[in-house]
Amino acid sequence: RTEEDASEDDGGGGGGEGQEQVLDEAAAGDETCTLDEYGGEGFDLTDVRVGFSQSEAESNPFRITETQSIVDEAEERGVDLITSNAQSDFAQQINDVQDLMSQGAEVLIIAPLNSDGWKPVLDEAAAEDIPIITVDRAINGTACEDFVTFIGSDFVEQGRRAADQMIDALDGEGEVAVLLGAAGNNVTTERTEGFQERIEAEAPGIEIVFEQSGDFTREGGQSVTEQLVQSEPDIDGIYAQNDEMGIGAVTALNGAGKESGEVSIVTVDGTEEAVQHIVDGWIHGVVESNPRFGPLAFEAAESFGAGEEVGTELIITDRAYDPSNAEEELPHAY
Amino acid sequence: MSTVTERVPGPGSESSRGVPVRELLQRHGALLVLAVVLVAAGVGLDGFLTAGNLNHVAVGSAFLAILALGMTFVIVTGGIDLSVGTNFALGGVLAAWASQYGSLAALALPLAVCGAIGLLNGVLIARARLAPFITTLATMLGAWGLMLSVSDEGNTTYLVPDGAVLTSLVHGRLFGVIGYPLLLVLVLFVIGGIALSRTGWGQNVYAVGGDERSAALMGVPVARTKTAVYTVSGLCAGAAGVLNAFWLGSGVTIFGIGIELQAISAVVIGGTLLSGGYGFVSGSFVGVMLLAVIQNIINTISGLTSAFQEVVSGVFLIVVVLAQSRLSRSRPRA
Amino acid sequence: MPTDRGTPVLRARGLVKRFPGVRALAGVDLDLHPGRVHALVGENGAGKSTLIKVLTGVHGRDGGELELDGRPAGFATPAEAQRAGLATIYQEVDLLPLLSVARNLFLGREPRWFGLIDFPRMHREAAEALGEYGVHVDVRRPLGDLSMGARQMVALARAVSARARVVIMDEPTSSLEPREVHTLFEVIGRLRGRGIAVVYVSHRLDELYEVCDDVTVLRDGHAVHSGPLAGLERLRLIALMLGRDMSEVAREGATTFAGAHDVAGGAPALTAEALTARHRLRGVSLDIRPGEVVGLGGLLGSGRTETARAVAGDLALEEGRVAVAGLPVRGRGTAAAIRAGISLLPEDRKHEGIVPGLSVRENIALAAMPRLSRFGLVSERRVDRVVSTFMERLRIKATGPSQKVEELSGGNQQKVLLARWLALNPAVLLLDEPTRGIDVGAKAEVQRLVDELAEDGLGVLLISSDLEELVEGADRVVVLKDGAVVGELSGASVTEDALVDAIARGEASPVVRDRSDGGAGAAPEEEVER
Amino acid sequence: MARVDRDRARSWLQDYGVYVGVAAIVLFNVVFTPGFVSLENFRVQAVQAAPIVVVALGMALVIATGGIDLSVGAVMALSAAFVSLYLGYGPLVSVLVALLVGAVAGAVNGTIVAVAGVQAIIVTLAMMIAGRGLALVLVPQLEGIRNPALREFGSGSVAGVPYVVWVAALMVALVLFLVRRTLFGRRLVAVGGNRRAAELSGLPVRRTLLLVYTLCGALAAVAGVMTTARLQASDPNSVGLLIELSAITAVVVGGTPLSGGRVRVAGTVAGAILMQLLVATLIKHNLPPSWTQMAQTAVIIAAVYVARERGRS
Ligand SMILES: Nc1ncnc2c1ncn2[C@@H]1O[C@H](COP(=O)(O)OP(=O)(O)OP(=O)(O)O)[C@@H](O)[C@H]1O
Ligand SMILES: Nc1ncnc2c1ncn2[C@@H]1O[C@H](COP(=O)(O)OP(=O)(O)OP(=O)(O)O)[C@@H](O)[C@H]1O
Ligand SMILES: [Mg+2]
Ligand SMILES: [Mg+2]
Repeated sequence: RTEEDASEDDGGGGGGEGQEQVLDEAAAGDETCTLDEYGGEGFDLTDVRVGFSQSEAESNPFRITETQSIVDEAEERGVDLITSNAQSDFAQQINDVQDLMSQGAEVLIIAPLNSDGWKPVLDEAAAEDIPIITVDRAINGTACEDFVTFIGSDFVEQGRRAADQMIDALDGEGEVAVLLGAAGNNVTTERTEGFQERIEAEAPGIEIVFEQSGDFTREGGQSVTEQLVQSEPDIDGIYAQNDEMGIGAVTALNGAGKESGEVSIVTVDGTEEAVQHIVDGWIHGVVESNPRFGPLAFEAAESFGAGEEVGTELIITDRAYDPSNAEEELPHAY
Repeated sequence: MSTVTERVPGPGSESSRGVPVRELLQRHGALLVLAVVLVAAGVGLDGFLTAGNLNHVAVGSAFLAILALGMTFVIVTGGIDLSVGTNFALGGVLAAWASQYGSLAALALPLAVCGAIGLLNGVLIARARLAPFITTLATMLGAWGLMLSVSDEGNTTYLVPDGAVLTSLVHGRLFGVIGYPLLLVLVLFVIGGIALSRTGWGQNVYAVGGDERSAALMGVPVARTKTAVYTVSGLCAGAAGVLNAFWLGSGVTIFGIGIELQAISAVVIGGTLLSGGYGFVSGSFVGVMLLAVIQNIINTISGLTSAFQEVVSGVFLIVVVLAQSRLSRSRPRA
Repeated sequence: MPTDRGTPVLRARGLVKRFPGVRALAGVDLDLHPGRVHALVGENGAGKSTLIKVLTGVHGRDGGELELDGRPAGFATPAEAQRAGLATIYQEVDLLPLLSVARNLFLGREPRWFGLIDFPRMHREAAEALGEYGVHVDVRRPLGDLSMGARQMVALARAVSARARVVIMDEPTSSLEPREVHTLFEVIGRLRGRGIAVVYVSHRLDELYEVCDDVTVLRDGHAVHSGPLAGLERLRLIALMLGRDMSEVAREGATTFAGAHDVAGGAPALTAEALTARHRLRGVSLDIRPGEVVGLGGLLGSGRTETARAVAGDLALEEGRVAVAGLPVRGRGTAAAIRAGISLLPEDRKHEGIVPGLSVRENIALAAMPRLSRFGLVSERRVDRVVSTFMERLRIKATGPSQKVEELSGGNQQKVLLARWLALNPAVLLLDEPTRGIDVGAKAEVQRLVDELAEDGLGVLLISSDLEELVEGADRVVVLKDGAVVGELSGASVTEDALVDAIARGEASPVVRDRSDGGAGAAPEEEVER
Repeated sequence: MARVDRDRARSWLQDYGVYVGVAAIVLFNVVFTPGFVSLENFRVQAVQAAPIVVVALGMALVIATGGIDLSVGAVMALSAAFVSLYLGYGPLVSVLVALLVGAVAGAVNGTIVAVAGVQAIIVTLAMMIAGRGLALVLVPQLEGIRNPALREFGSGSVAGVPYVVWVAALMVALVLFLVRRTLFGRRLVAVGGNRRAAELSGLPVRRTLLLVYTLCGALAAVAGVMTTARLQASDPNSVGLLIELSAITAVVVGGTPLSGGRVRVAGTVAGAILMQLLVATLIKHNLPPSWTQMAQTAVIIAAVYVARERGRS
């Protein structure tokens, strides 16, 4: 499969040319899982029903692209797919997955809203030997016992890479604000952890002076940044934990009369709009978090069903956009 | 001696025979709706009316049911408790944290803390005479803040150690069919039902909701009764939190947002008047089941986008409430 | 002044109670003796209810002593007072309309069975207890289904059936019919016989002389007189209450109604024909001519209130026509009736009348507001004019138009409501218990007003449980029973005796028999006459 | 005497407590928050408070009738969706359509509340769920608004005051006018104060309720347009999320009792400003979210305690 036939994401996003996920061989663990170890019988993907549980409403580019990628891939492979969406309600997601099982799903692909709290689902799936593949966020549990594999990005690593970009932008000196995601969310925690760790280790000259939640929304990012520029007018950099908040920050800075590039913004996700802002000079860098899990997920399921070995941790390589490549990579953003 | 004969109006001279049909309909309007929905879904959807599916619908709504139980008492006094959702989340986190010291601690701590928050609600409402809606809205934020501060701003998820006594209980099934949480809910509802309808305390609860001033003049300890119902509601939230922590195996920090509104809906659907003085515990149970079944049905009808599902559940809610209130049209008004 | 009659059961000395801006009690003494009925009288706002509330722990007191059986006492809550043997029917108690009659009756002392309430027994005992008061109802029904009068009997039964040593009744008769009042007096007689001290508050002076032994007169929070009632002249009592000279009071009669009115001929101001509503009204017809006051008589629940509500468009009718000055009322609902010129003063002042949070001004202007505004904009000037006119004309006592109506005394609240309706300049005025719970002074003013209105050519429908008021005030009395007209008295035949007779003997008219369905037709037989 | 003074002080606080609160928090910021006293900062606070003020106005009217409206946030989302759907017809048309849609959503609430007699909290809860769902069906994800006029409305100002603040002020004036001068204003408090009495006095109770909810919906739509213009994007997923809680808080903190029968417009505005400044203060001092939540709890309870109804024995 080449880039050309990768899924077209016409479901929304920026209409950019989809860029398929690529595994990061180095980051992936060595452990593998097979049907024999996990339990259950082999299957041919086209004969079984696959259930996909999405965690959040498909109303941001990441989720839209993610769901679309799964749906497209299922269609391409002729797989019977049933889906559900928990609308950011964790209790709902637990129910959803159980519903999927009672509707006869024999393979589960889960985009978990939260890493912990999956015990009831894991127990039930284990009892019926239903293989679980989690995408984008991990489920905490024992690989090859509770689930088959996790495919996704390493959020801590994303935080580190964002820090690298920030260090680069500020030349290791300055005051930085962090726009946190929603409180209590693993992604928030891990993207913060990686960022702080790398800044402390590599750039003692950079000080994190401000950390407030923008709830992963553009409005949140904008409102918090508006307050920020009043109380910390000399802020040098803003690390936004997703693109939406970053774009909100841009609007706020713009409204406060700042020039593009005056404050260095680094964000995570890689949506088209954010990458465009790099081109325009408002955002310094974007660490990608690629949502196109369809091909890898189904590939893993297929191999697993056929009795082959599947790595229990499939970490994808996330690209990074910065002023040097933004213009040319823009079509690959989602 | 002279005579006053009140001809009590009602269909025909029904007043002379036991409880009139009207009363039955009033009390069981929601049950009728539930029956209709169940039959329709059973006919229309395969795999719906199976023991497995129904059990998981019931077990999955156990937390909601416990919250709705506490909420019923509160609403019968004419109050409302918006804090149960975050209180419940707090209870879950505390239970998970305390579980490292054993199941007893995991049970006691959340009950104590959540009960105390309920007590605080009660004192503010009953003694300081603040409006329940705004008071519990404030403590809703407070409980959320407390939860964030005990979980390091939501960054730490406490795990329940393997092999905790309560875990096996929570996940067990009676005769391999009926989950213990469901049994617990049934037991709590029976106790709650008896407390509300058969004890002097329950009469006080009704009296306070009927007319606070009159109740006070009739010798009902109004403040004590009100304090008690909010405390009970807090305890219910704590208990649901414990159940939740052991059910999910961890203290999930993103749980319970908006669940208070579901609990209120369930209670109202169950025929309890928001204005107070009238209502039944059994109705609330039916209300919870109705909400759960509807969600299950919406999930089962796949092909709906997540946004459409919301539209459908909103419309469903209003239809159910309308149907319910139509069935119990002639119920007394305050 | 108190005479020595041994130790009182309850003795109060120098009770003081302040409310923001008012001193409701300014050092009141009260002695209650076993087996004696003590009347508590005074104008609206004199402090009667406050005194009772301070005695029974509803309000804390700001000064004074309380002794029970000679020992210092004090109750922090009504429940404590109840446990100590003080049973009270409070003035504004509605009991709990959503709860069943039986639960209301037994709240707080339900019969138990292994700790749980024994409902069958409770229902049985409730039915028996109420039966003693001549109230025969399904005790499982919500209390709210009963008429005001029946509710008051339930409240009475509730208070008396507690093991009480002192029974306090704050205006127990304001919703009762003469016959029920009679029942009540029998009960009071029994209480007295059992050595129970009774406190009795009423604005109906006749009643006081019939049952009371002692009297305390309150005026502006002071006990201005206390002593045996016998030998205290009625006029003097009124003078004490009002704080005026006897001679001044003497000039005014018992009621202030002038005799008959000049009834204009021609088209009736109001014609109501065959008003029928399931289980409530069975073909009621009546007409009122301009300048005429028509009384509506009948027992509790006979359908008087329902008739008035039906005429005022507040009761959905299956059948029936209402016309004002010959023109049928077009449309349904209260707004249509008001447009046609019908005004209804509802009987339940608190729940159906005043809007408590609003000012006197807003309350008066409420119904007339559309007439006082243009293009949806309220003309403050016109509102002010109307409000000040009526506040003056009805002599409404308030600190000003902007005072909250809930802060006024009952009588003044009633006048505010009257003003609301008069501001509409109606052709027909329906008054449902216009003088309930208001004092002699205010009552006289309201009665005088009714006369004035009739003289101005209004048609007035007067509903009153006070027979005297009905007899003196009305030119003609229509008697209802079970939602149907059973008789009519007019001219010289309007006397109390004739009225009592008509009410008691009233039989369902043939018209009604034809119209009634099985259920309603069977109803009269359910009645238990004793 | 001391007692009378205390009563007077209490009743003064009851009426003006919210203004005292605003003054206190402003004073705190002037002293302790760097960069607080600047035109630019006041502009930011005003712009952020504007949508809450507008929503709270509608909420105050609904609460005065004894109801509540949980759907305001969803209605904001709906109006945001329609702005972007109809932007092709020009900014004016799209804004008008958005306002109309808000009014219609409110009217649906009002009809069910007034005619079917279902409790407002449940009706508007259903609308809250369905309304946002519908908004997302129509506009599945955030859409940038590339319209100079709307952009100018969102971020520009005239006479040094941002447009959105002008609009909010206009809405305040409008609602003040409605409440103080019109028949409708009298009716709505009467309906909230004693519905039965209002009915018997021939007031068009249902029509009044219908109108109140419609107005509340329309005002929420105004706030939705404001937010959309400020954000330069239509974001049905997050616009107005949880604003119902802020609005209710603002109304109650401003002295309008939840039991209905009274409405305080100026107090509501002050309440909204108080809550806005509180959150801004906590953010500016970089306090963690748990603090924000708990501080709000304390302030709300304190404010409600001061403003509570007296004289209920
Ligand atoms: N809860 C209260 N708060 C403030 N003032 C009150 C309160 N209750 C009574 N008052 C005032 O106290 C005074 C005495 O009122 P009270 O109710 O005792 O009169 P009353 O003699 O019972 O009159 P009525 O015959 O109308 O029942 C009045 O001026 C009244 O306005
Ligand atoms: N809300 C109601 N629902 C059902 N029945 C009612 C209702 N209100 C009154 N009734 C019944 O209608 C009948 C007529 O009552 P109505 O109140 O007109 O009597 P009334 O003659 O005015 O008596 P009162 O003096 O007690 O007010 C009674 O049998 C009463 O029980
Ligand atoms: Mg009184
Ligand atoms: Mg009556």
